[in-house]
Amino acid sequence: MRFSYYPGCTLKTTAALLENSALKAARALGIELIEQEKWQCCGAVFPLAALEIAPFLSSVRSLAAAKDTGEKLVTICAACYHVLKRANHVMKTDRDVCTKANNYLQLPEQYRGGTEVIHYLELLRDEVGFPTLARKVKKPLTGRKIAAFYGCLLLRPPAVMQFDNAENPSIMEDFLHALGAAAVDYPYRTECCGVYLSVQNEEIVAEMVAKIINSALSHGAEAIVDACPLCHYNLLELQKKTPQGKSTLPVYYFTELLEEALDLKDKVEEKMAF
Amino acid sequence: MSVNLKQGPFEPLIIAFCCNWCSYAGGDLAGTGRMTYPANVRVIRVPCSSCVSSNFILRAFQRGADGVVVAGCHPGDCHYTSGNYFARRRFLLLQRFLEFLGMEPERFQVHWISASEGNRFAAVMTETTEKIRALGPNRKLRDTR
Amino acid sequence: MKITRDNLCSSIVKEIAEISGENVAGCYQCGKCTAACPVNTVMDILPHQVLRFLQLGLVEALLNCNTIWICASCFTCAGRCPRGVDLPGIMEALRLILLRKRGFSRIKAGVIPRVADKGMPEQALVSAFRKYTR
Amino acid sequence: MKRIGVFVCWCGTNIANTVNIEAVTEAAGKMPGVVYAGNYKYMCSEIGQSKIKSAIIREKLDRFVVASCSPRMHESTFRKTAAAAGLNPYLVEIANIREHCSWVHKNKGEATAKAIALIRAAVAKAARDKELWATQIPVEHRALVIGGGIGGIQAALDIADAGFEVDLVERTPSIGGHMAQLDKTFPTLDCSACILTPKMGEAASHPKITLYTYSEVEKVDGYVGNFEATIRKKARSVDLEKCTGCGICWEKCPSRVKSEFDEALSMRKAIYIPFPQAVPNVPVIDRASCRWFTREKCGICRKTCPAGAVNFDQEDEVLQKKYGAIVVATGFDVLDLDDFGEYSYGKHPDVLTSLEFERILNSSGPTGGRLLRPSNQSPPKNVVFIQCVGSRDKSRGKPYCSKICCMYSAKHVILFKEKYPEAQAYVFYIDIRTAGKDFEEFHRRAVEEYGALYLKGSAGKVFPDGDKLLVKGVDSLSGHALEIEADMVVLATAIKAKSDAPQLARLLGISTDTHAFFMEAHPKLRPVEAHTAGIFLAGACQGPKDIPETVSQASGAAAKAIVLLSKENLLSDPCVSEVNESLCTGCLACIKVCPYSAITEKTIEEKIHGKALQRRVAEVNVALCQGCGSCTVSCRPGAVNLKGFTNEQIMAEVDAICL
Repeated sequence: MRFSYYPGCTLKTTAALLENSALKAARALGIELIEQEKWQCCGAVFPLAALEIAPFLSSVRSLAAAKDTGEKLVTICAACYHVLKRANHVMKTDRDVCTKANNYLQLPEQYRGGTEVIHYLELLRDEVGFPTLARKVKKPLTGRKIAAFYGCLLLRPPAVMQFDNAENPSIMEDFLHALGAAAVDYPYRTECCGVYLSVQNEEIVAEMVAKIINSALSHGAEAIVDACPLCHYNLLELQKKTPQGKSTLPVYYFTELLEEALDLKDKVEEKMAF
Repeated sequence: MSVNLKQGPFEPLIIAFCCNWCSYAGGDLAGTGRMTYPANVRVIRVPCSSCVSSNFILRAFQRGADGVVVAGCHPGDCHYTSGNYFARRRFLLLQRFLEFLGMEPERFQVHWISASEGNRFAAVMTETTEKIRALGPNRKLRDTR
Repeated sequence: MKITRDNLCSSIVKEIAEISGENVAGCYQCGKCTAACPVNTVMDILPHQVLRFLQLGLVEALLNCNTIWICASCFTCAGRCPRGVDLPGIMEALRLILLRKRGFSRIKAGVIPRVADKGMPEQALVSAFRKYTR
Repeated sequence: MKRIGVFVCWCGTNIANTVNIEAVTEAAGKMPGVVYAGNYKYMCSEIGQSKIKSAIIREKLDRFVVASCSPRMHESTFRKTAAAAGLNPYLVEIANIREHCSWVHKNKGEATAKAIALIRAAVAKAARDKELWATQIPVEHRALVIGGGIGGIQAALDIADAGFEVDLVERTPSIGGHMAQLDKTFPTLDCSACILTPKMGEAASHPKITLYTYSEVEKVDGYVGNFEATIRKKARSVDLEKCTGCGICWEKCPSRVKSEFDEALSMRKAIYIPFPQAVPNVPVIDRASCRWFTREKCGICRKTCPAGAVNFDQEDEVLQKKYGAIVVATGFDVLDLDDFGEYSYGKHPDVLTSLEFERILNSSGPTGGRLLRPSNQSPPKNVVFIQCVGSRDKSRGKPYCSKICCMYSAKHVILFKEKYPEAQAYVFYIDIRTAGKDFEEFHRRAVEEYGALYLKGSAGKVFPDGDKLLVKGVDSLSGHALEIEADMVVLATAIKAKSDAPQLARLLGISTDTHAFFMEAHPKLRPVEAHTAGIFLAGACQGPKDIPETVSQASGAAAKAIVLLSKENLLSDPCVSEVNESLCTGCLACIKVCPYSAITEKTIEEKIHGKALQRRVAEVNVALCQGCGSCTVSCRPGAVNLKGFTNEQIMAEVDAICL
């Protein structure tokens, strides 16, 4: 299986852990992720103003490049997934913006939203298949109670993202089950983590994070797993700023667990788990 | 004879003759609206207040009722056009007769309660019970055999 | 307060409609957006009130509130709005009205090196720049 | 010895929660004459009824008592059960231990004791029940429809189409009612006249329908299947047959009076038709404002009438007719706003009721359909609509919702904005109620497409400010007190029952609710019938309604009337009075109290000591007797008894309760 791969800035720097574990697992599962040659930053947030095209031209370039190779475009970062998928949606549905973008980019061939953008989780579910994944698990996470945290970017707005049932998603829980873990259901799993508010308003984010962590804890979670570098940072770092003043719940990228279950971790890393 | 046969505070027995079209329906509405009133009241359904004979009322007192209520449609609203007018005249006479016998006038009451006045039905029954409870057991007209 | 057609259809009201592409009349004030908002407790004007103020043409108050800067475009409101009103888009439009003014920035000086040191992901910094400056 | 069965119903938890069912059943089993007592969760259910039926057969019951809900609810159900098991249906009694016991008492001990007493009374009554048989009464195959608005027209057409004769009585000179006054109808914006006038024409030309316009029902006697109504045809002063409706008379008439049809916004003549599409298209002379009748001068109309149809000597005509069924469709009035001074209604010409606004919008209205301010004939730029004026107002107005105002205000907004796209509409509302097909969508169009600013709240004061009206109101959603400069203010005024509805109710022997709307027999299950058999209700006379609802209720009432009219005979209630001739002294006091003239005297022959003697006794006409029982009380020797409620039975009930 071969896919175009869009890494994004964060995965190349602060979230290297996410990328490394994801790529390692992909190799083990026989998936070839070909990193795009000239990718540019997606812009991290999708521009909401109508008629503004400049902010997502870079996304369109990546989408067009993937179309040229005829492959689906895989993302691992939730923000990149969000922005690329929404940009693609606009290109598909808004003829006006599409024409403007094409005129501006002067691509060899017109791009009209033909690429399919998928997230790494969708790759596991739809291309590999969770039953297959379960068979390939070498060290099942049996007995581990893990809370999945979806955040906003994968799910919303539902009409455009069409990632899963936005109010009652199951892909991450199904993923956890495939790894042999027990998924903890809790009401705050699709809440917002506070995103970039932590840049200037840590106290607000700390409060939001506290609600999420407490909700997961009270439903019996022993760890929380996420798919977004910013969720990860907020849950991990701002947990320390919550009234408890310390980390009470370990936070993992979903790919870290994948790596562990597929027994790809080296010995040193393994000691750190749990 | 009073409602509770056991020794204890006096609980009056009240018989209410209610016309089928207005007051009995008003009583039904009190039920539908869960408007509570004392259980001392027992309703006898009659087609019209005009078919309540004075004999029935005297019989009730004779057999131990502490109070009697006759309830019918409001004057002018009788299902049978004019029945409650006859009733009104007849009961005025009966009331005077009972007073003449020395009975407290509160013990025999006539009220007009429409089918839409569930709350009024409950209020009348509550008020009557309280009044008669305050008066104590009826001793006039009683069959002592 | 006097309400006139001129307030209701002022150029700034029209500009907000243009930027966001939304008709605020669509909102019938059920308040679901506010009820769903994860940061409603720290906003000075609640999300549904933002729409109401716009319906009444009261833009000034909105340009001076903290709500538009606290809204993090999480789309919880938009996903649940029974009228399909894109409130995050309207919040963005209100921000842009201010950001497009010369020299306007919500980023406080010195904040960047401080947070960057803490290992905050690039995603956060880029997002903040995109939302707070122009 | 009687063999009585007692069946105690739990009514789920409705009775069982407050009344100790087992204790009651046990006590009932010991009552005199009772040979079987049982209970079940839902006695009225199929299973409950079959339990009764099998008990009747198994225990050889000859009568039974059901202790359950009100007899007004399920007496007829259990009578059918009895009949199905071969018992006479009148050998059934109901003890009401739900509405009159479990629902109104909280103490389980007291409620249980009372339930037992009520059952004891019912058992005592049942022991004295006799078999009763219904008799047949013939049906007059003609219907009377009172009120010629859309409800009355629809009911008349439906009944006539079923092949029965219908007399449609309308008080004003033309049929059409309020609907004829309306401009457009929500939510489709059909022109009201365009959909109404064909129906008016159809009613006028239908071979089975007789129109009595400018007429009133004065008296109604009789009973279901056999009503007799007195109708007064007021003198029109114009011959219906001769008049061609040419209009010369009202053109020439010199007297001008405010037009009722135009809500006093225009003038009509003393000889007039209320509106151009009037049916019949024949004028009437309003004698109170006619110069001939007030001053015996003028007479221009008679002189100019080319057909010689004007007849000053015409007199009221009173006719009596028999009917099998009556449909009441007398419609509504608009609340008088005298108590609502804060709106400046009546003080400023630009403050209008919605019905007045309707006339101003209408192309046949006082302005020819040009929407202009009445004060200065200029186009309005800002119009404020205020809803719930007198509706949902328990202090000065009516506590109920008038139901149609939310929708017609949305319609007014749309029609106003269609005429003046650059203008602004404001609507003060308390709640928006748009429960109807396509209603919410219509309302949202007024908001979203036509840009009406809906303000949640009310207006506190409306007063003139220069040549404008200043409306002081509130938007409770934003918490802002508001001031709006308006060119026109339209008040969605409450709908109320016709002011003379109580008189008509009395005349017909039907009841009205607290607000003088006619009462239906059951709010859910019998919404088109009045309490009195044979009388049916249609439209806003029964409660606020829009056109589609009125029309469907009218068709419902018509269907009910048709069911009645299509019977050759009706089965009468056998619970009527009977005279014991051997006791009757022939004093005939009973005749005086009978409201139905159901008692007459007759002579019987008796043999006493071998001698034939003739004597006078009372006799009850079972077709006319309605079973009120007045006569039983008036009878000095106690010779008259009401079947189903005999003196002995009621006495037995009294005794049983006092035991």
